[in-house]
Amino acid sequence: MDTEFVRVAYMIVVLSMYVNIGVSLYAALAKPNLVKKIIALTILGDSVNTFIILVGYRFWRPGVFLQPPVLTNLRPTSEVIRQFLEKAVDPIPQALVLTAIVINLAVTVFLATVALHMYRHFGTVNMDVVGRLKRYEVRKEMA
Amino acid sequence: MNLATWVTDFIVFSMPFYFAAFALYIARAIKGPTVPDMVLAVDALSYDLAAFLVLLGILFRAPIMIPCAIVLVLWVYALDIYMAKYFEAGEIGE
Amino acid sequence: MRSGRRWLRCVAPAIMAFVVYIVYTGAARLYDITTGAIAAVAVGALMGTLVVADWRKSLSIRRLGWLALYTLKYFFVHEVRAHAEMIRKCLGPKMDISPSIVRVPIRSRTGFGVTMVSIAITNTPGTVVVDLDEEKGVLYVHWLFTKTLVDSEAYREVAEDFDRYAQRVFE
Amino acid sequence: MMAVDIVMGLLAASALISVIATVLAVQARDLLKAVIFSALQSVAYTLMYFMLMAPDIVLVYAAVAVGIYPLILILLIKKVGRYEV
Amino acid sequence: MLRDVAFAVTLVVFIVLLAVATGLGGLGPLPPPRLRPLAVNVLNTTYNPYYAARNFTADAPEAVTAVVWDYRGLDTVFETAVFYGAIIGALALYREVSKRVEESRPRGLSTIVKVSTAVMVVAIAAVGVSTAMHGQLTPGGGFQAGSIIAVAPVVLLVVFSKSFLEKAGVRYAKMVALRSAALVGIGLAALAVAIAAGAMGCWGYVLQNQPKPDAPLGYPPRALDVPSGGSLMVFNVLEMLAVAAGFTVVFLVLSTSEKLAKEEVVGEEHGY
Amino acid sequence: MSSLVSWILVGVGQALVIIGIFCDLAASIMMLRLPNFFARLHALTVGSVGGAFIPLIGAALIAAGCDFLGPYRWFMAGGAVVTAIIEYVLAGAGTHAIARAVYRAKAAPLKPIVADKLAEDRGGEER
Repeated sequence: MDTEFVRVAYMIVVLSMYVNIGVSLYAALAKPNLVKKIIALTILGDSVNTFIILVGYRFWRPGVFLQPPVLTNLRPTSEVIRQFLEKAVDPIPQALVLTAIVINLAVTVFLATVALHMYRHFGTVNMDVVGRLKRYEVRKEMA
Repeated sequence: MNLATWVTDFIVFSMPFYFAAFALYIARAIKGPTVPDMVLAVDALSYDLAAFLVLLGILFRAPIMIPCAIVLVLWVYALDIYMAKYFEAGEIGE
Repeated sequence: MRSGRRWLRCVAPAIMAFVVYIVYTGAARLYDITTGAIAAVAVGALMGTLVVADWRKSLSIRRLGWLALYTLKYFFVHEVRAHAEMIRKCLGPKMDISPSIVRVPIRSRTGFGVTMVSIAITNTPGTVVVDLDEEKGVLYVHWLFTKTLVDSEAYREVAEDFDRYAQRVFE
Repeated sequence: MMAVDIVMGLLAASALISVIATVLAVQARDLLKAVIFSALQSVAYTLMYFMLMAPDIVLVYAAVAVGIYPLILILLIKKVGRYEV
Repeated sequence: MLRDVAFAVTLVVFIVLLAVATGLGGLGPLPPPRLRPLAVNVLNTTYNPYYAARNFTADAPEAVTAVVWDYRGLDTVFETAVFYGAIIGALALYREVSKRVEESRPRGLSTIVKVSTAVMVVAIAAVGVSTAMHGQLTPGGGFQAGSIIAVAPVVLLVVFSKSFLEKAGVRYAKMVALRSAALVGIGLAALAVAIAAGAMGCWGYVLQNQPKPDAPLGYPPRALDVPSGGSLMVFNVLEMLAVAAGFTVVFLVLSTSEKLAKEEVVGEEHGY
Repeated sequence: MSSLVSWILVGVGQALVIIGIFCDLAASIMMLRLPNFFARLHALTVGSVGGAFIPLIGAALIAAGCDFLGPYRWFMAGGAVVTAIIEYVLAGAGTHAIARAVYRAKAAPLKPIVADKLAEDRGGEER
């Protein structure tokens, strides 16, 4: 069992999750287009969710195949349940993420409708232009 | 010879070929001069990934993970349809 | 009368939903069969009118037999031949492809028949249905290895077998 | 035992693919391309969830991220215009 | 230009800081060598016929569904309510548009796509219902089944058209009613045991699944010949309806044609 | 006896999976090699029928033959078969849908082409 390889691969996965989080945060903050912001936000949410599941993963032991946390024996003896505990991964992060994904979707739907309304009012979804338009409006009202 | 080790070895040896195919598909998905090309590459990638997921389920001794493949196939079809509708119609709900 | 016909139209989709349910579940315990029956009735009632236009055709055993025969022949003959041709020609040192869009007039007219022929043509490597004209019954097929540009010969090359079986199954 | 190396290698590979897809999606001027790159990233994440033994998450995530986000985004793009200026 | 450089530097610093924190063990050893105690408890009791664990069991072999709807069921009920709220919030922006029915002639995609989609929708629905009904035995459950079943109306919406769906009876008001009914059903299923216990004069909990030592009532542990997970089955079916109806109504509203929406929005602005 | 049946099932399944891998590699190479979008459609066909449908059936046979997977192997086999059938129909329909849409929207170049009867019938301009 090559533990060094496992550590390196695991570190690569964690690092790429960080890179994804960072890059999508950058896009959500810096890109002016609302649609691009929404895309970046979905990627951000997914990366965080992946990271949570990754924390719930467990180390492989030699000769044991990890299993999803589902008991496949419908008449379990105590021996079966003990083996299940040896093999199964942590179900709690998965349950948390399950609802988090649906919440993310709801938020995205809401943002999409808001962006659409913004487009209908301003004729654009570029936030730089929208800011300029609003400044112009405010200046006109002040004068 | 044991059936379990035979099947495991077979799947393990088939993996590099799948990886090579996936890498080429991803190359086309990234390179694709037009958007439809990229859609085609993602499609082909996902259909093959569905087959690969079933083999991985056998490798992991986890037969209950099969619904993943079916869901992937269904939704990638949906991606196809959206793109077709985008190119063909004036509105998505038309 | 009308309601009776509507009810019969839902039978075939319900049977299909039940079969898919049981095959997908992979077990035939009492629980699976009961819930499967309930689900099949619900799905059939909701989708029946969408799928089936004529209940008599949908419940005919003879047509199903033709469909099974057709499936076997299709996979063992047409698919193998088309794959071999495609791989031989496109992976060779020089790709001798000669793409064109040809007219393929077909005899099937029902929606299911046209669909079956088109999907069979599309899923055979080398030919993809690009468009169709329903009134004239013409498929426009993108053909990678054009052998002919004449309509009737293209029909013989590309679609004849599928069309004959589709007529037997759906018309 | 080869399985652990395979799993970890696949995880790392799909994570790297998702990084590439994310970066491309963020920098693409054509929003439609950005949507497809985000779909590619979703497929990579789907493979990761499969490797992390989370079939329930795969079921939800594939539906949401490959099927519903692209529809929302394509609806938006169809209405607001394809190119990010 | 300066802004981009500043963002790039911040990005790199952010990633390096997180990586250093992780490398120094901020998350503990990764991957964790053994399960956490809470997970051990959950996995040990999720389907356990032995007496010592019976007080905590959910009687469902599927640990994730058991966690979602039993061990932290209250959280999930509120989460469903949040999803409902987000959809209502999105619909509120369209309150006028959503009442009108599209008059335009439906075009859709080609006949081939229509017929094959119509056939496959039956299979999709069967698969989705199977996922919900076996949510306590195999991977699946309310959210998963709902999102699989939502393929059907979404694909129909795209392949046929919005007006086709509306003619077929998938209307805005109906879907919102179904969604609300499913949410109410989830609430009632959560309260059912407590209400029944109150009526019978014994102790009972909200969101109680299996009988507890001090609360003798509960949902039946078996359905026919398989473990039912008690309330999990009810929750799964209701959540499937809720999620599918929610997705459908969102897409019905989002795909309103621009012409119709413009009329309403501009009309609002000018006060007529 | 049953072990012989298992071996036969696994053997047939493995043969199908090997065909699938071969088609898969061929499809991915073709996807890179062929010159334009309409030619690549055919590569997608090879990938979706030869590269996904056939190995899915093969995987179903392997799963049915593997006793060590326990009683849930029938769940896996049935699921793989359903996936294969759905994949077959949906891949064909999706390929056709996107081909038609791209042809109509002129979103990808059609050349090189020998003859275009569709443009002739539509009376459209030469592309």
